[in-house]
Amino acid sequence: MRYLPHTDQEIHEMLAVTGHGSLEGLFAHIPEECSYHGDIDIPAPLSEWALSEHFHDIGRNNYTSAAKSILLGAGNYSHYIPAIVPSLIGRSEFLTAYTPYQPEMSQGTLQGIFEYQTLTARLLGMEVANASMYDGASALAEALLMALRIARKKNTIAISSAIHPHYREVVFSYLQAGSFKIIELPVSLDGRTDLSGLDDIDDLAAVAIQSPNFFGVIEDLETGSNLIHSADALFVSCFSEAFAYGLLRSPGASGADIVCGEGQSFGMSQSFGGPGLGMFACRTKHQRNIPGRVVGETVDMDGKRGYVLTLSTREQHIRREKATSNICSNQGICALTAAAYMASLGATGVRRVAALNYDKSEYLKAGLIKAGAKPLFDSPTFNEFSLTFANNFEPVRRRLLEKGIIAGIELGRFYKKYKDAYLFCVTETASKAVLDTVIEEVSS
Amino acid sequence: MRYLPHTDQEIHEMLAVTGHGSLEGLFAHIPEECSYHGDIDIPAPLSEWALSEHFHDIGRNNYTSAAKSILLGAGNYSHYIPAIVPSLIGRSEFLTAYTPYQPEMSQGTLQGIFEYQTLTARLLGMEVANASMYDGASALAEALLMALRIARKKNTIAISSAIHPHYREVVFSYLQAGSFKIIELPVSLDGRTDLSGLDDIDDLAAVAIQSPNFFGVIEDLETGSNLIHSADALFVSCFSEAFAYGLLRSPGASGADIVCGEGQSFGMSQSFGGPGLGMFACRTKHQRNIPGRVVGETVDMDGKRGYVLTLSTREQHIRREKATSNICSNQGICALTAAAYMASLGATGVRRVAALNYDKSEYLKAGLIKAGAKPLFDSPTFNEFSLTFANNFEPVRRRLLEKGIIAGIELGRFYKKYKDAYLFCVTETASKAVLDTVIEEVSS
Amino acid sequence: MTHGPGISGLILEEPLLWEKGKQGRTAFSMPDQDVPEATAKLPQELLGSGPEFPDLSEVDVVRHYTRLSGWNFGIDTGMYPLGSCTMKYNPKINEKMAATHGIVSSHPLLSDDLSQGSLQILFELQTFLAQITGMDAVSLQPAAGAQGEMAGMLIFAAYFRKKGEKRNKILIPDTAHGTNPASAALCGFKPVQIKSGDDGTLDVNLVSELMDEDTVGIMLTNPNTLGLFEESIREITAIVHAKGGLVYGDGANMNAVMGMVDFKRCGVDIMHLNLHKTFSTPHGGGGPGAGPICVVSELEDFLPIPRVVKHDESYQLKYDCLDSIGRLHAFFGNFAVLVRAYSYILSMGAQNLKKTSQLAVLNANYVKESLRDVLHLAYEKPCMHECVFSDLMQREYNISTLDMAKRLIDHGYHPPTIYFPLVVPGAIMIEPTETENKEDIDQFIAVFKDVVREAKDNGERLRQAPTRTKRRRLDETMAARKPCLIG
Amino acid sequence: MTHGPGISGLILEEPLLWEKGKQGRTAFSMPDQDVPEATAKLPQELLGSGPEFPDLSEVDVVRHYTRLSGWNFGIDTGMYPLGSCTMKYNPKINEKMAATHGIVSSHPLLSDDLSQGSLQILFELQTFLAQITGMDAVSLQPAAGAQGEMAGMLIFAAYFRKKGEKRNKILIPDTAHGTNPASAALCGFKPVQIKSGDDGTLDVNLVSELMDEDTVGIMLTNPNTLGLFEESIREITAIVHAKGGLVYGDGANMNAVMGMVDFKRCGVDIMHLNLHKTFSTPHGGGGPGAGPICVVSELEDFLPIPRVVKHDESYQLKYDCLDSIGRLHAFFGNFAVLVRAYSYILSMGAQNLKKTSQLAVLNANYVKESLRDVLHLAYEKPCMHECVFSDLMQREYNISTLDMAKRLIDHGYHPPTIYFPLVVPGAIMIEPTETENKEDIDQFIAVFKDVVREAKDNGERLRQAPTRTKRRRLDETMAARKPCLIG
Ligand SMILES: Cc1ncc(COP(=O)(O)O)c(C=O)c1O
Ligand SMILES: Cc1ncc(COP(=O)(O)O)c(C=O)c1O
Repeated sequence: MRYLPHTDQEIHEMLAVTGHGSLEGLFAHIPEECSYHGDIDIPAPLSEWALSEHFHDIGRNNYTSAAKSILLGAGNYSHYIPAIVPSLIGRSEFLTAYTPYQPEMSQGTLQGIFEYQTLTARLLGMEVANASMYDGASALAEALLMALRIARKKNTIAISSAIHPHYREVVFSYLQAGSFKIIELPVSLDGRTDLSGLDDIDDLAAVAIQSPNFFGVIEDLETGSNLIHSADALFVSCFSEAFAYGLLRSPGASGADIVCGEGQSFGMSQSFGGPGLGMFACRTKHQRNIPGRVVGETVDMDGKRGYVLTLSTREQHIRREKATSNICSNQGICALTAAAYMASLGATGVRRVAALNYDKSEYLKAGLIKAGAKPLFDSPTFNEFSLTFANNFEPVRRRLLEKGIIAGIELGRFYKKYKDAYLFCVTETASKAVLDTVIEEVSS
Repeated sequence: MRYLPHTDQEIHEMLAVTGHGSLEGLFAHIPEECSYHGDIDIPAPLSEWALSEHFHDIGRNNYTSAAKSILLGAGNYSHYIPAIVPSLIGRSEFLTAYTPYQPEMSQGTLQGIFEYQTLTARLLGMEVANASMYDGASALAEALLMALRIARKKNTIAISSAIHPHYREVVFSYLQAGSFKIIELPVSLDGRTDLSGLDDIDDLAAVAIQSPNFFGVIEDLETGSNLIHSADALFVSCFSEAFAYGLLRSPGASGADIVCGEGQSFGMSQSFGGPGLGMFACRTKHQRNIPGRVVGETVDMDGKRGYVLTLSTREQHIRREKATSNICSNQGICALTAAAYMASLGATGVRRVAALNYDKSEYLKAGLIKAGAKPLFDSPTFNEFSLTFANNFEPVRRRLLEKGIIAGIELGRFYKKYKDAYLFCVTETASKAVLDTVIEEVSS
Repeated sequence: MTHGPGISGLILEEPLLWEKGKQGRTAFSMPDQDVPEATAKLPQELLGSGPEFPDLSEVDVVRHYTRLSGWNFGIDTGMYPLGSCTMKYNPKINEKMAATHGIVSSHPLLSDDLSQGSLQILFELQTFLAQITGMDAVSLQPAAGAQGEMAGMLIFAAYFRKKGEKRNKILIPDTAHGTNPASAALCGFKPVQIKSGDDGTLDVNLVSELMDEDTVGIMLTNPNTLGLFEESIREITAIVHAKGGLVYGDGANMNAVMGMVDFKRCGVDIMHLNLHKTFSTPHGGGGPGAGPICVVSELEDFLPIPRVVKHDESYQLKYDCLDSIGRLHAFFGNFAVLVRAYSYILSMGAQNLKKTSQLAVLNANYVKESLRDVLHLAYEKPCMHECVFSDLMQREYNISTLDMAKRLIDHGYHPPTIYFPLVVPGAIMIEPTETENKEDIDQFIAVFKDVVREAKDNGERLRQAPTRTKRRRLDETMAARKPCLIG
Repeated sequence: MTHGPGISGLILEEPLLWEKGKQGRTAFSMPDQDVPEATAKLPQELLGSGPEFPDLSEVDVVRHYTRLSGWNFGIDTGMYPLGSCTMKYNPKINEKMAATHGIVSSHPLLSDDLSQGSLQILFELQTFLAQITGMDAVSLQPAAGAQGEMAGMLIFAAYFRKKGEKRNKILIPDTAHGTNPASAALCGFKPVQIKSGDDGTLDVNLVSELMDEDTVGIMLTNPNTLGLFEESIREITAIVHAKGGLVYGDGANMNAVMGMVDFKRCGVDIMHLNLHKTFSTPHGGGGPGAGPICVVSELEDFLPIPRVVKHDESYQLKYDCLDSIGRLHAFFGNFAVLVRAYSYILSMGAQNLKKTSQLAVLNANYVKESLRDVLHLAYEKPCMHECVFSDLMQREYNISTLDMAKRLIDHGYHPPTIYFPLVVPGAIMIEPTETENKEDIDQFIAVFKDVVREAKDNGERLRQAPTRTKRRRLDETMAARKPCLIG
């Protein structure tokens, strides 16, 4: 087997050194009642070539029209990835390294993550960012736990029901074992979170809002921030589409205390939803409460600038059960990917691509409305929007599927209340031709 | 444009330094009668994404069934390429370097090529090898030119007509301007080169034979070597399928003076025939007559082992018109690829894969003969063989094509004489199922 | 003197991204603007000024990361015997398989019938992992080992909640990885530390003393983080079960025992695996990993949703699991990591997986026997996949584990894990893994012996190490005291 | 002092392949033996013992090449101003395009109708190159510049053969690349060297003196290898044509003049291009390149066969060209290299190609103006894509071009081309190319100035350079005197 280098003779020689007569002998001290009986029942080994065929066949069992025609986001987005990004970040010195515990031989990863933290903070308008969380959903859960730590005695949090339903589910999972109270805030008629009831909530530690929210609607974060802060709660702002902040006012600029969300849009393939990237940022004053790893700048023995993992007293290695989080392995290479992606875009590029997402999305929205659809909400949206249709939309969707186009997703899967509405997503990868096909099919 | 870094301001600043008012000004000294009129008439630039679609479309206009079912070689072979080979050799330090003129910053390429030369010499049973030629065909032409240089006054060469027809064409092209005489040796009834007439040829500098030859037949190189050497000529042995020498006696062991051929089988994709790899080896006594670059071992100022381009007095940089060849850029990265491929196979692997080629090829041959085909020649073959069919084979071939199988090639395209014969190739990539399909189709 | 492969060579310095660049450059190929511009429609108060990213050309970005990569060390560079981390070779073919078009382009919210390929991978991987561990059911959702632990702890909580029992303590050995107590605490349990015995393994009597009806059970690692097999595991699990408790097994060290140990037979109720260790997926300088959990059938209903099941010939997502602890990931976990592990298992087959563990254990024992003369061996027992030494013998020369570790860097080796587990002061935990060959291990041993000799003869050299790297020892205290987390 | 990006860092030593390994290991995944073994049937005398390759595991091979790569320097590493070589950035997308499944798997001997994709690429690239040069017809077959030259020389020979003229001399300037005389000689012509004028370009009178009816014509490079445009090219080509001769243009320096110069209008009859220079295909540490030749319509029939033509909507291979010089490559040349150039041209479009040349020339002139105070400038003329200095000003300190070049290495720059062209003793030929940005060029200039200062103040440092690389200056004399070409 090409991964196992030992020849029989070497095994012999090495066993002689260890004083064992056979490979099995190395396991002699394992009690019989623990031992594995028989052979592991998995398929016989496949050669590289048989494996490739197998994957080719499997791949065909997924529906993947040219990516451009999946007009569906809902937390997982189709964006163009420059060829340089995977080719650089796939370099084995990055890919096959462990967490940078030995900074002298990991300056590549460390500077790369430091840059990621910086670009992330700039994107979100925040003061510090961590080295990543598992995904947007768990990042939100950890943000709320962090807020509860900061708020100390208070044990209630309020989360907008316009937050991605899966994110909310993860929040419930993470918080289920604690004695916390979670209140879901309703959606107003304009598709934004209704924050009018905050004052009536006791013990409110934090409020979480997503923008653009699950319906695609851009929340009014600034007003939200004021309301939340006057309720003496921390404002946790989350997102599932990082590209939005290429164009929109950042949560940081709008007053958020903790910002978290999903960074998949920045260079990660869709890959059935994973790996993504939990982005996480906060104000400097809270940095010692942040979960997960962070990289910091320092100097070496010669006074030269270098980077290390830092603030490790927050982590389980040191404080064990008192750690700010149990996260250990994070999404390192995804963070590096996002940094390379942000660097490839640049300030000019991120703005233009974000604007193009908006433009294309507006084009489809306007076209469909003209064709008779109704926006579920009237507020501005970014690259996703929700519509209802006068007639049953399912036959149209099926016809479009036959043409290789996935036209949105049924909101009813997530909200009974909106069961006739559909959530569409249009990114820079959708060509006008595809959008016109959808509009036409709806018109006809 | 992402490859052009200059901002307008920088262009301004730089022009100021050069003393020009505009970019066009830099070209002011070019006479008007030389200048390009109008715009270059090529398509408007494509984005990375539009380009990818374009290539995707183009790729579909080539017939490429799963590689396993193209039962056709004739100088271009389908072999498995381990994923590690392109991923390692594609590392940009190798790929984006120039010819190693500065050895101190090119030890990677240089040691890699030195290793290639060594493994090549071992494969072919020779004493020295060069750093590569363009392809098997031009390597043969250069080998004959080298033989003519060594043989000094003699100006006749004889080449087997069982050598790949394209190789012979290239030999004719290369030698057309010199006052050389080229004699083509006939093919015997056993499919091997008829060397009986050598003694009658005057001024014979060299004789070239290919083994396995174009018909797939393994030549009797040892007997050939004796006959050629008794005619006082140099023996040039060539090949189009490097894998053969994983199993067969090497040309070196059989007495060849110069060995050359095509190394595409060792890790290069088929890519419509290029780039391939001209492999080239000879005896030590002729090493100062070898064409092309060579890497040699030496030591640095501290006495440490290192590698440099050497014997450069043979090359155009120094002797200009008296150089042993005009070749300058060669197939560097292909040579490195072949070395990595040979290293991946190892002695054990190259033998097993070569044997598997033979086994599979014999399986199809036997099956087709049982189904009524006749071998064009009775001699042993490696992974290619020639057959004739009792009935017209074309309809069968067409039916197989519809099943995604390319069943051989018409020898009549190359030899009028064998116009009803077909040349088949079976490598390790052809599954028994495919071979059985071919046999069945012929039987029915 | 023996040398490792480490030498000095030319590498390139590179500033921070934003110390480069000029406004107006780009490395991005702008897609066509084939629809009208519309941003003017957006209310001014929603618009931002855009993030201050540097504008770079393509070659700027390429050189930036190419140079940075030269400051890093991966498995592909050399030996990486980082104990407890199983830094084995990461096959390139797995990367290629994970890049299969149909896989990278699959959207997680398409209906099941449009996602049969991805679902098949998930389902089959679940089955394989169940087979390999001996457990009954698997969820692939946890994104890393620690999230697997959390899933396990949430199941503990849900189980006792369902049973109507109120227990809030959990037993955790002092050798446990830090994530164990952290995960338990996150789920509301109070960790009770069990002191490991003098031989590095758990004392049955101690467990029996500590396990009571207030305790949900035990969280143990086997082989443990000292590289030792907990030989009393059956007695321990029996005690815990007898008191109505559950047993959580941290399976991060599975690489030692594939095909050799059946965890269900050991009495484990829930365990997680680290696919980024045992199953060869690259660690990526920090992640992503994948930490599937495997449970006995009694706990299957508690697994996270959605579950992946097979009905007739089709794969389906199942959501209606009333006892489930719920969702842990926005979609299905780190799918592309799971794909690599699936590819690895298919490449290996049963025999090679078993051989993997045997050779991993052989390599570790060989290192243990070869270095025990020069380094203090923490425990006199046969080891599994890793062996633990300490700097006890070097202290008289005023040389610490850290000094020796840093000196190994100059020789071209990634140091072993140091100062963990905490129960061994100055610990040096070496895990060679099965993909290292004998010659390379022999060279590593020889170099380590040389470093030990230097500790005596030329200690300053060690205290100054590393000297070959781009940066020398970094001031971690300063970094933590005055944190500078963004530039 | 100004520093380049070069610093010292940890890299790894690695022995030769066969100094590693153990019999029985492999890095190859063996395909199934699904048919009976048959080798016993082969006559013993045909069988060999198999080559003595080392047996390595997959990780052995991976580390071997990973480590070797760390001893190399490519464009992705840093600035590579190797004059006459046009070391510009090689876009990664071109690599990806060349790896398109339908392209890598295409067999060159399938019938035209099964190869329409590959033929389309060839046909369109021919058209693009004709457009870019101004010439009429193109063959993509030559595998490199030198083979292009040979093709050209064979056409010269065939042309005069057809005309029944016996001419055997050819004019070649002393500044020509060595391949020019070598290619001419290979095709039976006797090169007659033209001394270049004091200003580095050709003297019309000299050409007119030398050109006679025994001479097939001239082979010139424009811009020439001094980076100067041959301003008298129209006069020169007129003289040659008047004497019945032909003009060969070495277009290796096309990067300077895309969209600016029309070679047909210049009077060139045949020219080659180096796609691995102007058209961004990677040089691969030596190749493969591609050296298409472009001709005027009068010479089209002489081009190598097969030709790629388009009839109606389909692409075809054409073999029946009686005047053709024949075949130069087993198939169609270095196809995958051609694919990359095609991808590059499609990415650029007309405006960007023109801008490319403008910026390449701007960068070179900027370097020329910035270094002329400290280095002797060989010719006082506006330069094109490269500028040529010499070590004249440093000789008094006993410092040579070689010393300065080697010192640049320590600073992290690939040295310029040195000691070529031969007409400039101690030549230093700098070609920045258009993909280098101003900051990087400024830093290079500052470093070069510093090296010049060192030449005066600290010459020994230069003579000892490089010191940062894995190996110091290598003994080339010994290598040539006692050649050791295999291990
Ligand atoms: C024994 C043990 N348990 C748990 C973990 C945590 O795994 P992860 O880093 O994937 O969260 C580790 C990782 O280092 C480990 O070694
Ligand atoms: C001016 C000139 N002509 C010809 C050549 C030869 O090209 P190739 O190396 O592709 O054969 C070169 C390459 O260095 C060159 O610079």
